[in-house]
Amino acid sequence: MSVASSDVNFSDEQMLGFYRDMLRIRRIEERIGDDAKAGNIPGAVHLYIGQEAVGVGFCSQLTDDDWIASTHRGHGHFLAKGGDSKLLMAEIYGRETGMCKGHGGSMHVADFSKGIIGANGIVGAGISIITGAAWAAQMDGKGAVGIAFFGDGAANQGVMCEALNVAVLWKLPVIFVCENNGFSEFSPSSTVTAGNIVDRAKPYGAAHEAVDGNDLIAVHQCAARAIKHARAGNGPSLIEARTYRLRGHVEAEVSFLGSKYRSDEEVAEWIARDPIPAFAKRVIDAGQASQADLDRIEAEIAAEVTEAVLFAEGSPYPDPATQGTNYMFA
Amino acid sequence: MSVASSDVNFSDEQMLGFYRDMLRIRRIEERIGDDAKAGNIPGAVHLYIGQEAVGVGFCSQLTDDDWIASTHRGHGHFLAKGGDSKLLMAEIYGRETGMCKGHGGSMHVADFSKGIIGANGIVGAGISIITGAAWAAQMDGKGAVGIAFFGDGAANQGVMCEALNVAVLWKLPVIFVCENNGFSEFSPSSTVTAGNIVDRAKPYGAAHEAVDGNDLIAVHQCAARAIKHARAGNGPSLIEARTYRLRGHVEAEVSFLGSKYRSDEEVAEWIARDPIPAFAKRVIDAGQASQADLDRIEAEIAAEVTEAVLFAEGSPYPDPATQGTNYMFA
Amino acid sequence: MAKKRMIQAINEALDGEMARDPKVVVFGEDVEISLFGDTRGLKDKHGAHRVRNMPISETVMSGMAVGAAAAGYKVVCHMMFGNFMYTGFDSIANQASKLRYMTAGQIALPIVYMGVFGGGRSAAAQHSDAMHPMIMNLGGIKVALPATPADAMGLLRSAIHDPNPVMFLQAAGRGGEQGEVPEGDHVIELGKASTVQEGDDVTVVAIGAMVRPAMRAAQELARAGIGVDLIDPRTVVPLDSEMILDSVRKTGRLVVVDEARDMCSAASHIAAICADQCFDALKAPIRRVTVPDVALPYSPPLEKALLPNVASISKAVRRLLGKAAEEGA
Amino acid sequence: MAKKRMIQAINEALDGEMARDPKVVVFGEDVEISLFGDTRGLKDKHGAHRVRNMPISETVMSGMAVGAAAAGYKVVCHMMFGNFMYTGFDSIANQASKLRYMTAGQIALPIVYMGVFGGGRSAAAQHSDAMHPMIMNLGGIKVALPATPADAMGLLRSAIHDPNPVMFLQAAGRGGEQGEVPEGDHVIELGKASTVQEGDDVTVVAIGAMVRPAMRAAQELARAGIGVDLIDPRTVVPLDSEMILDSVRKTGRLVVVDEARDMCSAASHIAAICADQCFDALKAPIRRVTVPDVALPYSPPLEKALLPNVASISKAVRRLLGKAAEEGA
Ligand SMILES: Cc1ncc(C[n+]2csc(CCOP(=O)(O)OP(=O)(O)O)c2C)c(N)n1
Ligand SMILES: Cc1ncc(C[n+]2csc(CCOP(=O)(O)OP(=O)(O)O)c2C)c(N)n1
Ligand SMILES: [Mg+2]
Ligand SMILES: [Mg+2]
Repeated sequence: MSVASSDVNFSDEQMLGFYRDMLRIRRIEERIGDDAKAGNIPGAVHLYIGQEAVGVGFCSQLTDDDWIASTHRGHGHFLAKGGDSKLLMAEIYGRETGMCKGHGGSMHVADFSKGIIGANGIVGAGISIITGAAWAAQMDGKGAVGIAFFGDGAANQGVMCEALNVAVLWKLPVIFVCENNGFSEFSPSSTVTAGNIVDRAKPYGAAHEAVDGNDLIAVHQCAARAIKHARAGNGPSLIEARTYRLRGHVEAEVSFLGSKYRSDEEVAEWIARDPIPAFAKRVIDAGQASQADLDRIEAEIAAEVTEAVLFAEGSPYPDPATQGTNYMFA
Repeated sequence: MSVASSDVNFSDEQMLGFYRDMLRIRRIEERIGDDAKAGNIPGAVHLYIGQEAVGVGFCSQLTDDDWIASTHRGHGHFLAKGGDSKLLMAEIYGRETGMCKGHGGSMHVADFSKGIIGANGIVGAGISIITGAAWAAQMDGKGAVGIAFFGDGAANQGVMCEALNVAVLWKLPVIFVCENNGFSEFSPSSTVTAGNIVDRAKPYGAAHEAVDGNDLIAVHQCAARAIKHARAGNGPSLIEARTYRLRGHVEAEVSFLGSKYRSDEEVAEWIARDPIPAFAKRVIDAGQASQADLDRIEAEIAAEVTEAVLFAEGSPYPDPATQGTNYMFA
Repeated sequence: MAKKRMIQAINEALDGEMARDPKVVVFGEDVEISLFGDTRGLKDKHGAHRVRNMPISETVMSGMAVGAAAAGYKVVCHMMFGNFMYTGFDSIANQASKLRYMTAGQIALPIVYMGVFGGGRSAAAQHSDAMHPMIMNLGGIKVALPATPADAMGLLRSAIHDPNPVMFLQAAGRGGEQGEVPEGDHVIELGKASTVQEGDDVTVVAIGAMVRPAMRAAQELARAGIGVDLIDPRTVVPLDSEMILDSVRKTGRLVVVDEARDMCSAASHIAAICADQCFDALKAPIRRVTVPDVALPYSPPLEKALLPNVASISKAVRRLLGKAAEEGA
Repeated sequence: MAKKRMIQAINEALDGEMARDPKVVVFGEDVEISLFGDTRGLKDKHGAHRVRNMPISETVMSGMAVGAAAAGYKVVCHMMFGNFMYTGFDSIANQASKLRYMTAGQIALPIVYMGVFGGGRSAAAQHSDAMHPMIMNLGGIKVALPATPADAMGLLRSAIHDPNPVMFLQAAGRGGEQGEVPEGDHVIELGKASTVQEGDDVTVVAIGAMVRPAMRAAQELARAGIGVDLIDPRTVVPLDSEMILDSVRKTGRLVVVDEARDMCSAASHIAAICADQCFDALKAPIRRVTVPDVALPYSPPLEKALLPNVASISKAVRRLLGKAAEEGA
């Protein structure tokens, strides 16, 4: 059976796949959050929890030949684009077996073999990098696209406008996906962002669309349009996906912030709009899956999480005697 | 007698003043151009010839308390804002008596006592600096404004969008004046600039207006609105003034460019729309001045040019024994 | 004197200067709530017009500092992590450092660019640079790197008073460090080094966060009978080369400890000054204890091994004195 | 061999590499018409997709180089004047220099950032920086500074072949300089210095545009009976410190000539290496002939006085050899 959601029919399998992809990010990150609180993880950790529908909506339509660039909040994109959870976890644990052999950590997880240019510690940096990758894709001529995920805060970096301009002029196959979660760190968007971000595409003549970032189907359809537009050689799109991060900006924030920057009510409101339970309900209501199906997925993911953590915990730290100065130059 | 030009009446004296201000820039710069060709001027020289109506239209409504920031093409703004031609010329000649004692040269003429933050060798740099000066003006609370003049090429620097955003949020008394002369160096705008620059204000909700940059009266009226808007505490404006540079991007270009980047016809078309003869005709046609008046102004300016050049030529170079390392720190 | 944490000393310096001089303003990303705590509470005390949150727009931000300073304000521009300076680097490198010079001294530019620098907390490559050498090479920006809460307060006050751009670099993760801070208007002149400890055998110059491990190393070396003259330059622009040279003339030996990557580091420069200006006094090679020329790694053991520490400083000193054998190295 | 101008050598290197390898692409502001002439004609020969004019948007530009290189292209990113690098500095300092390291070598980043550097033409402060020391301190970017047309061609070819980011810095105003260039595929390995002239009395290391005045000084000094071992490192990352050390071990004396501002210059670093690694061979202080720590001025006599030149190099050498009296200084 399949659900018709404004023109698009997804098979049961696809729907369950979306659910799995989102839940997988959620559970892995919940565990990362717990581990961070327990002091098992060095460095800062920024979780994607609450925003999973955006990453999954887009990445589920990409292949390894397509490129994505991500942000400081990059685990979700890494996983959605096919990144390995063991390698991710080991990296965040700073281990030798990590995706970047412990050299990068949470803010730098990347897997170039899967088209994951990587998380980035510099807000907005992925925008220019993906524009270059999209230029490469255009020259390759095989229809690959580049997608930069970035936040509403990052949209205030001038580079976004520079990129829109050049991408329109060169008709680059690139999609700028702004995940507007309402905050730049602790500053509410209204205090640091004038107007609607999606409108910033207009003066350049770039395609643009705003979408409910907590509605996987809506995101998926919007992504499909933008990807098609890009693959067809019609140039860039700017997508603004409205969403919310259900966790802190950074996991440690409660320990160092002197005051609150958002109300419990606001958080509660958005918990009520959590993309994952909403999607579960939708799948079940449509009869595309049973609770047992979802439970099975839950169990599979729990096993994956455990395996990833065991892998990470069981892995050695990189040995300073042989590592640490190897990779500056090829 | 006065001419009514869409709501605004300018006295004969004002009209002659505008004419004088534009012609003064023109004649001084023509001389600078000649001197550059003759090899009397070190470094690169970028002339404002053809764009005078923009600088004069805005600066004629400012006081020394208002700030302007300019570009590599900055002599016109310097003069329009009340800069001294002798000090300008001596600076461009690299002399001790120059406005910056020969330390800055053509691309760095500044007179802070007159609110001239200065020309700038970095395309787009004045935009952020003027935003800061406008913030200062806002804190001072005396109604002063800041104006950044910059080119169409500079409008592709992301800093313009960053500045629009913060200026709208903070309601800064700042005016971003883009002088669109159709070229970024040798690249025609259409090849490097997507869409209309003036539209880039829209997503931020900034006031904006496009104006014929070769029509002094139109510029003046547009400037009046933007300045009033700023002084009243209503925030920033983006103005796009369409104009043309009648000279090369840089005076030396004929000697090093291998090919042409614009047609003789195009140049001829714009010579026909030269703002200064057009304005002269308008003043005379309206009976606000006689040819004799204009001739007198011409003669006065010729005298000023001669005086400035004599001053510059007669001035010593700064003495390396006592100059050159003095001004890094206050 | 009272014991204070580094971050509190910085906060009090800002608070005190804002109270004293209405022209002092503070802006940056999240300076209202304050990530590090250094600007916390300032908005409530000094008003929303003088303490302003910026959008994430370093390019316009660093330039706004230049414009507001040129127009008469004393601007504290908080860059958060020093690495974010690169994002707004034009206004630092082409404007703030040059504008006064290019205009033959027409203006003063009282700007303090603040930021956290250096490694040690698994912040990884893009949050761990020690960028003071790069700023030193620009020439027009003073650079302060306080090693103690007292110095943080005193240097920051001077930086705010200074008519020139000053880069005030706080060592990453050292905000909680306690130290005695003099009461009242504690000010430390920019360009005056401090002798942390006197000794006759070797001069150790340690910069910023490196002062603490160097102190420990000096104490350890003292027990082995090695007298370390330990100097903390406190600012590297201006650099108190006289104090360093005097010390090296006394000891004849120099080790420079710097958290920067080695190539063109402050350590290189201090070594070069001494190799030039007090060559005759030198009894031994000049050693640098610096960070290898890599972007810092995330994994704690890797990062730790790359940063100078008590052991590597001690070792460098012992080797210089030909006492390598004693430590079994 | 054929006599060629520097700019022609660069142009031919680009042309040759584009012809050899379809993955080589060139972009930057006005690279089609080409301000300096180095990229002139490439578009007509190699196509509009491989030679592209950029809007004035250095921030996205320097980052596009990273993305396109990560995605498999060999990217030549022309920054025009080196000072404009600062405008797009994040992608150079936080990305290009670190991305390979942070990802444990997952990618190569074959990027050549090109730009004109240094003074001498009254281009004033914002067009005259010598930024190689800053890039050296970043650690992850190679830096080539050719002094002759032959080296320009050979180093640029190697830079394009190199899997790492390379900063290729052309000396301002030296494009017209003529020199013999070998025929065929002339390549010079990055990291190999060249001995410009041999001598036994003093080692002079001269970088980039400083090689020419250093050569003249060496010739002049030869007439006075002073033998200069003149070394041009050609690249400062990697730095051929072995060749420099060997020379200093032979001569016992070192003068480093660098067009950078003095603080944390390449000169400082080379001096520091020698003060560390060949101390015992040193017979005299190590001297630096550099630019004072100022933004360069516009006025020709001022600028000239601040840049190293034949006289200042000669003088430094003579003083080192205690022959100051002879030259009446
Ligand atoms: C250039 C730069 N400036 C500032 C920061 C510090 N910082 C890290 S995350 C962040 C907020 C980002 O907000 P947004 O882009 O909306 O992403 P979100 O965290 O909401 O996902 C800031 C300011 C940074 N990492 N890089
Ligand atoms: C950051 C930076 N990039 C590039 C340049 C080189 N450059 C000087 S002028 C110019 C073109 C500027 O075009 P526009 O802003 O339209 O001003 P116009 O010259 O037309 O007045 C360029 C690219 C520069 N000076 N600064
Ligand atoms: Mg956000
Ligand atoms: Mg233009």
